Amino acid sequence: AAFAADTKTIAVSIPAADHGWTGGVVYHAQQEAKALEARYPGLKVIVKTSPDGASQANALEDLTTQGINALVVLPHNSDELTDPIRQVKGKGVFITVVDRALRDPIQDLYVAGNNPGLGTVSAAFVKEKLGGKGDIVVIRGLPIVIDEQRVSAFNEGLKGSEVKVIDSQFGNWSRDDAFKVMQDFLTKHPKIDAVWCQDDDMAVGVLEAIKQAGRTDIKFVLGGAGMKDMVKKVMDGDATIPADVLYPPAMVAVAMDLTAAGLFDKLPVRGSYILDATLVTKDNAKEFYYPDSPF
Amino acid sequence: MSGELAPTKAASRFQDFDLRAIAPFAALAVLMVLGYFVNARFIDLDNLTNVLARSAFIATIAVGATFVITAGGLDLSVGSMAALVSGVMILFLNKAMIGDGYMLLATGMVLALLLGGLCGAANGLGVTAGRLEPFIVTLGTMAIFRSLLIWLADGGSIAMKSMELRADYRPVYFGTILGLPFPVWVIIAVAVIGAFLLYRTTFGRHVMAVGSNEDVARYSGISVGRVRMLTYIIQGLCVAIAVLVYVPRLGSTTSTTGLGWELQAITAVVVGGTALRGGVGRIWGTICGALILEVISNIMVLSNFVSEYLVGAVQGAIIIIAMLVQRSLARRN
Amino acid sequence: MSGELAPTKAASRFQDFDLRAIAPFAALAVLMVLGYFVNARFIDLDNLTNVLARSAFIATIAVGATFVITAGGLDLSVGSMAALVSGVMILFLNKAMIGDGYMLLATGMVLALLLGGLCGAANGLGVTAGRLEPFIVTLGTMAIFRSLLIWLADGGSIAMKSMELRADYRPVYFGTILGLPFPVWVIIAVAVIGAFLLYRTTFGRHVMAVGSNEDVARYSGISVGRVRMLTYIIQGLCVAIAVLVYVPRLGSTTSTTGLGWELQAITAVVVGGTALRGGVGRIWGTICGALILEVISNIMVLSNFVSEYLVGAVQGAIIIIAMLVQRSLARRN
Amino acid sequence: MPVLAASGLSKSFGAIEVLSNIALDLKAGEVHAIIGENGAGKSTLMKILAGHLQPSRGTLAIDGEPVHFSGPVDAEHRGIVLVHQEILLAPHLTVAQNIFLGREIRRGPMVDDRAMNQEAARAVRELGAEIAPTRVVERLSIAQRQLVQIARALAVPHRVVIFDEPTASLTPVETEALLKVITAIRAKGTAVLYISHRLNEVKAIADRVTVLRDGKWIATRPAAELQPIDMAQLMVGRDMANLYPAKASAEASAAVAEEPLLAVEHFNVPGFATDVSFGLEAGEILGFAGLVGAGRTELFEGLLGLRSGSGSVRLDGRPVHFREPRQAMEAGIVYLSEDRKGKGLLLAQDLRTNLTLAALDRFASGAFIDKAREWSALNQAFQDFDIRARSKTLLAGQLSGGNQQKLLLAKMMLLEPRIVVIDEPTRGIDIGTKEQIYRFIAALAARGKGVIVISSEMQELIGVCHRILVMRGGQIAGEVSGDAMTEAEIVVHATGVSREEARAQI
Ligand SMILES: Nc1ncnc2c1ncn2[C@@H]1O[C@H](COP(=O)(O)OP(=O)(O)OP(=O)(O)O)[C@@H](O)[C@H]1O
Ligand SMILES: Nc1ncnc2c1ncn2[C@@H]1O[C@H](COP(=O)(O)OP(=O)(O)OP(=O)(O)O)[C@@H](O)[C@H]1O
Ligand SMILES: [Mg+2]
Ligand SMILES: [Mg+2]
Repeated sequence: AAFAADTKTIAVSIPAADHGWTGGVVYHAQQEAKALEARYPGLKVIVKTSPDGASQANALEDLTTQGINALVVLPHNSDELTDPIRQVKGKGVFITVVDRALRDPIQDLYVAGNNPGLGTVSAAFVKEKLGGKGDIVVIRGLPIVIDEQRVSAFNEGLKGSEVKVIDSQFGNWSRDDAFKVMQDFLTKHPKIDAVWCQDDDMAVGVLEAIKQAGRTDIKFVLGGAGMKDMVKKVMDGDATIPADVLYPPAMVAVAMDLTAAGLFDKLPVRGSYILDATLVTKDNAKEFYYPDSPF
Repeated sequence: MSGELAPTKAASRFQDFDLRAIAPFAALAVLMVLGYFVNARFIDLDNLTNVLARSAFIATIAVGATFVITAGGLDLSVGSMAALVSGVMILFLNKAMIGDGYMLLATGMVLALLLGGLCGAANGLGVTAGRLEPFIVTLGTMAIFRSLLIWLADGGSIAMKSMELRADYRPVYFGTILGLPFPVWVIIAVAVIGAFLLYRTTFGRHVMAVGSNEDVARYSGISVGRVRMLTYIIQGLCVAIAVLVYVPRLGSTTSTTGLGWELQAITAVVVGGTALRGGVGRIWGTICGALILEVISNIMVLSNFVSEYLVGAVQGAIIIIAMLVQRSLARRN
Repeated sequence: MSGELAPTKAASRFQDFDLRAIAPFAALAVLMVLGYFVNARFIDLDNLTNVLARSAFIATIAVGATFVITAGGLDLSVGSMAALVSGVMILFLNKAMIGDGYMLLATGMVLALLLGGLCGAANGLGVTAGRLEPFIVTLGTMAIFRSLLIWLADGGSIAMKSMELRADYRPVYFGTILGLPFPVWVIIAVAVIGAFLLYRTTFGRHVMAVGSNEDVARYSGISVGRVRMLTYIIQGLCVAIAVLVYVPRLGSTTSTTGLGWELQAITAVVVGGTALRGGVGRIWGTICGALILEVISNIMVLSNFVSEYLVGAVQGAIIIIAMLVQRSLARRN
Repeated sequence: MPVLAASGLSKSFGAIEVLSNIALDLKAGEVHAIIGENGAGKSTLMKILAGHLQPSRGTLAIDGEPVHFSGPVDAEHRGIVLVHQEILLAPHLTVAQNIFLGREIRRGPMVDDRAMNQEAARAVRELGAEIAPTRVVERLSIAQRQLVQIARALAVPHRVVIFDEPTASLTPVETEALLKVITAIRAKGTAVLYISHRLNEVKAIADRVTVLRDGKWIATRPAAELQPIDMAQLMVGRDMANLYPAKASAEASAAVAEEPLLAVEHFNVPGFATDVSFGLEAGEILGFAGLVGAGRTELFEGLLGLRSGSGSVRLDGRPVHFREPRQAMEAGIVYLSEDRKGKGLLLAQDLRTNLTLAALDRFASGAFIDKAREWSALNQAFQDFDIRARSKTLLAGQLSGGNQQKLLLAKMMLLEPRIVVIDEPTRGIDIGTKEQIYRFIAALAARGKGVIVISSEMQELIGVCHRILVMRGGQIAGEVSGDAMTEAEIVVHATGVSREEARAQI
């Protein structure tokens, strides 16, 4: 209050912790909020989660009514939230978009993982590892845009090789559903060379199903996102998990950090900041292993 | 069959009705006071109009649900139906070749209403001609509608392409008339028409009779199937109306649109004082129920005490407490 | 309310009961034949045991739901409850300082059962002491239980840390006894105990009476509140039993664990021939209903005809058709 | 020393006092009848005696000891059981399960269904009925449910048994059996409180009679001193002359019509009625007699589209087929159900809603319901049918049993039908009102309407009908008219025992 002019509020609007990755996002956002408030006296960080696009639009309205200086938003869905975010922008708020690009680039700062990149990197790895030939099954997430981007890029990446996707189903980014789908895939297909499930949560279920069936034809399972247990397996040289593709939930912290730096330190932060969809292998796994993170 | 024979206090029915009908509004008032203490900005005009406008979807759908539930039915498919109807509507707006923007919008709206009615009729058919439990029929169509949307959207989302059209359509959510947001007028219109239908027409009387005791209704010459069918069609139309207001807000539909709306709508109905076993319907209570839900989630965002992880718990607890308050009010009488 | 009053031949109750009770099994048989034609591997022993074992969670929970529904109640919180109970159990297994692995597991299991019973009792309290609609109470606790789990898990997942413990526990899902997977034995045990309780004990009789006509039950000296309460506690115990089998499968719990199980459990109950309005309960039908659901989703993955986007639609349609087949069978009689 | 005594009992529902200052004593081994008009407060009094309701004022005493019942279960433990006027059974449970509900016979932790089924069968047989103990109550007729309810009450150890109109839905055969049972339990020293509107029955069985009027005690007299006509007088407070109106001849009013108003040929209702043919003239009152389960109810439900049935039906010579009751109503035929609680009235809705439900179109301009017209119709109905309720804003379920019946009659008459089928029209109706209803039926016929009366009270059929068809096992077993309309003749047809056979059996 002594330096009223220096009191600033950053609102962080993110999806509710409805599966492993978003859970990680909420965790990192809350941690970073505490860290930033400690670092910048006079900064208030409000973290709000929403279970779906429509409620996120509501939350944006509500946050704006409270009076905010900057908004860090990880939209449920770009199409749905472009207009609501535009509304907020209209009130003169600094906008940082995380992960999912809006339809119009109205944001000031864009911090993202790379969904198509995740598909492309995964495809390249699968091709290489299988020697350009083999039958694979794909377990998809939920039918939303992120999933679609990853899967299209993946299919695109396989083009021209003899790696064939013999089946794909939705596993809803859930361990249990992935377990079931994998059990049934194993029944259905006598020979599967590899599994791509784009998400480490689902990989947990897939591995368990393979273990139970005792099948040896499956050479490897490729997940994604960089869950610590999976990174550990890569690090330990587990043959079924030879690699992982990063899609770190901590990107939200990066975005918050940059936003706060822009607000307080007057650093030039406008622009795009795209995190690589890094391929984690045995060689570099150590760098990406955070044993204390919940994800 | 239960309850009727139990010794009841001989309060005249009128008094009784009154306090019960008022209870949800009392709960809403208490919540508003709570909201003010949580964050003084709660009573900002901007905030209140936001909350009101937003509650339009659930309120509209819940008015339809009031009919279905009063007639002793249930509809779990409304959320998926909303997604499907809005998806088809947007696809139509994107593809159709009608020159004038307003003409196109009008046609799209009519199409949405038709489709909503049709979806409702499908549910009604399963319940009446198929003689299945409403729970099963609408659980089935819930899956079917959503699947169809996902298929239409190719797993992604469906967005309005034309920016001009969006601009033309925007006022339907964001515009105001006489200072009140347009969606609020929609709530009022839907509720007034709903209340008229339910309380003042023969059809409404028949709805209550069917929900009260199907046999008595049949023996009184009411064609139970027709009444049931119509309640589901009304539900479909209400969903379509909600869609008309929903589409201009976000301009797109995804596979998660409307997820969980069915539970919210039913909750609004129950919180509003309509019993799930049928026979009694309270349109204005339902509207109040929808507002209560929206106010609770608004307060959750405005408050800064609750860990994000625990928001759901607090919300759940508030709903239970609000109902306890209501019940004790109604019983006091 | 419908159906029962339709003109039926004056068949003796026994015959009548028989065909109704058999209808779900007939539907299951038809589905199995369908499954074989869709993919001959469907009838592989491995596949069938997989399906059986997988259905254990929903089947067990649905047995509990049969009690609640027969007594005229409803429980929407079972999925969240399963998540919470498994989360707490795993946390306990990770933290507790009991030397012997098996001792530790046993203590953890007892804890899970206690917690399940407690959660059920909380629901029961809201319904009996609070006199609220079961829908509202359990919708509230559904949010509360899940929120608590997410909070405990810090938004992420809770996994069993000790690999030895996991190995000790694994057989509870993956092991077999006499060639049948362990979870199948659990289903059988739960169903046998459930059927015994519901059909052979005074408690079961009272459960049906309370669901059939609460006033009559009260006048007959049955303490309605106690019976209701016990059904919710049984539901909680069944959830806990499902958790005991669930945890060894993946050794972890996440915020999505148990999502949607409530609808699946209720569907299993209804598909099994128990009416949602209470008074009649069919334990074996419920088990059959749970199998039907699992078989349908198995067939969906095994088939090659259906686009993955449309799986939901086909699933929904099959459930509706299965119910239509059942109804026409039961009516034929 | 009376087993059960009440003094100064009053009961108010809100501001409405329905019982005031009632005193009553009940001796072991006596049958004490309570009579009174519909709404006089009989059921309310019984509910207080059996612990279902708490009195607003006054005290109860058992064997001279003051008692306070915390509930019906408490009263039952002290040996006081009540057979309700309404059916109070769990519809989804079987007969045996209902009879033993709350006091199941057990073997170890298990219920002993075999024993209970045997016991239940025996208990029901004692009441002169044959009902399989494993039948679900939902599937029983009203009469059968009533018997099950009686069996249930008698299965408890009891010192006082209260019967609230037990015979209203029973036929003479079952009534006979029940009266025997009552005589038997009286002989064992049980005190019996007996409510009935059938004054002959009261005369036959009661030792003492107490009369209530408008919630007040009027008199208690030895039954021997009273003839039914005196009882009626005490109840109503005025002279009762003729119960049945004079019969106009049907032919006179039917006049020139060539075609019968209604002609039914070879009609079948699967499972209930086979090959039924009959005709109804305009202005005729046609009775249908038969034992419980004879299929009369189902026959007419089939004819009116309430259940599936097939055969030829002609109305004014034109063939009709009703698939829905609505169609029958539009054609001018209405059916008044015997099950007024289950099929007649919405118990949880108010009187106005109930009254206008079937004829709602008449109260609507366009789709808009005119509440003022509804209210005036309710006022009219209160007058025409002498409905007694202290308030017009009650729920239908709060009316006394007899007044519910009157409301149901009023409701269906609003349709101004050409043909009325009345199933058990006077079930539970007091003698004063009965007279009104009979006059009403006669007036309908006099106006050229066709009336069909289904009744288990043979006296009533004989008193009002021009002609009576007797059904047995779903078929028409015979027709009686004119001087042949005697109870004996009807029983012969209804039971299927010919006079010769009957003689041979003896
Ligand atoms: N719960 C209630 N609330 C208000 N009034 C009631 C209630 N129950 C009964 N009454 C009224 O009390 C009066 C007496 O009813 P009761 O049922 O005792 O009459 P009854 O003598 O048994 O008549 P019947 O011969 O028709 O059965 C009636 O006027 C009735 O409307
Ligand atoms: N829903 C039903 N399902 C099967 N049987 C039924 C059903 N309803 C009634 N019944 C049986 O049909 C038979 C005829 O019914 P009911 O006793 O109503 O005939 P009724 O001629 O109308 O007799 P009354 O009018 O004397 O009571 C009875 O044995 C009864 O148990
Ligand atoms: Mg009475
Ligand atoms: Mg009958």
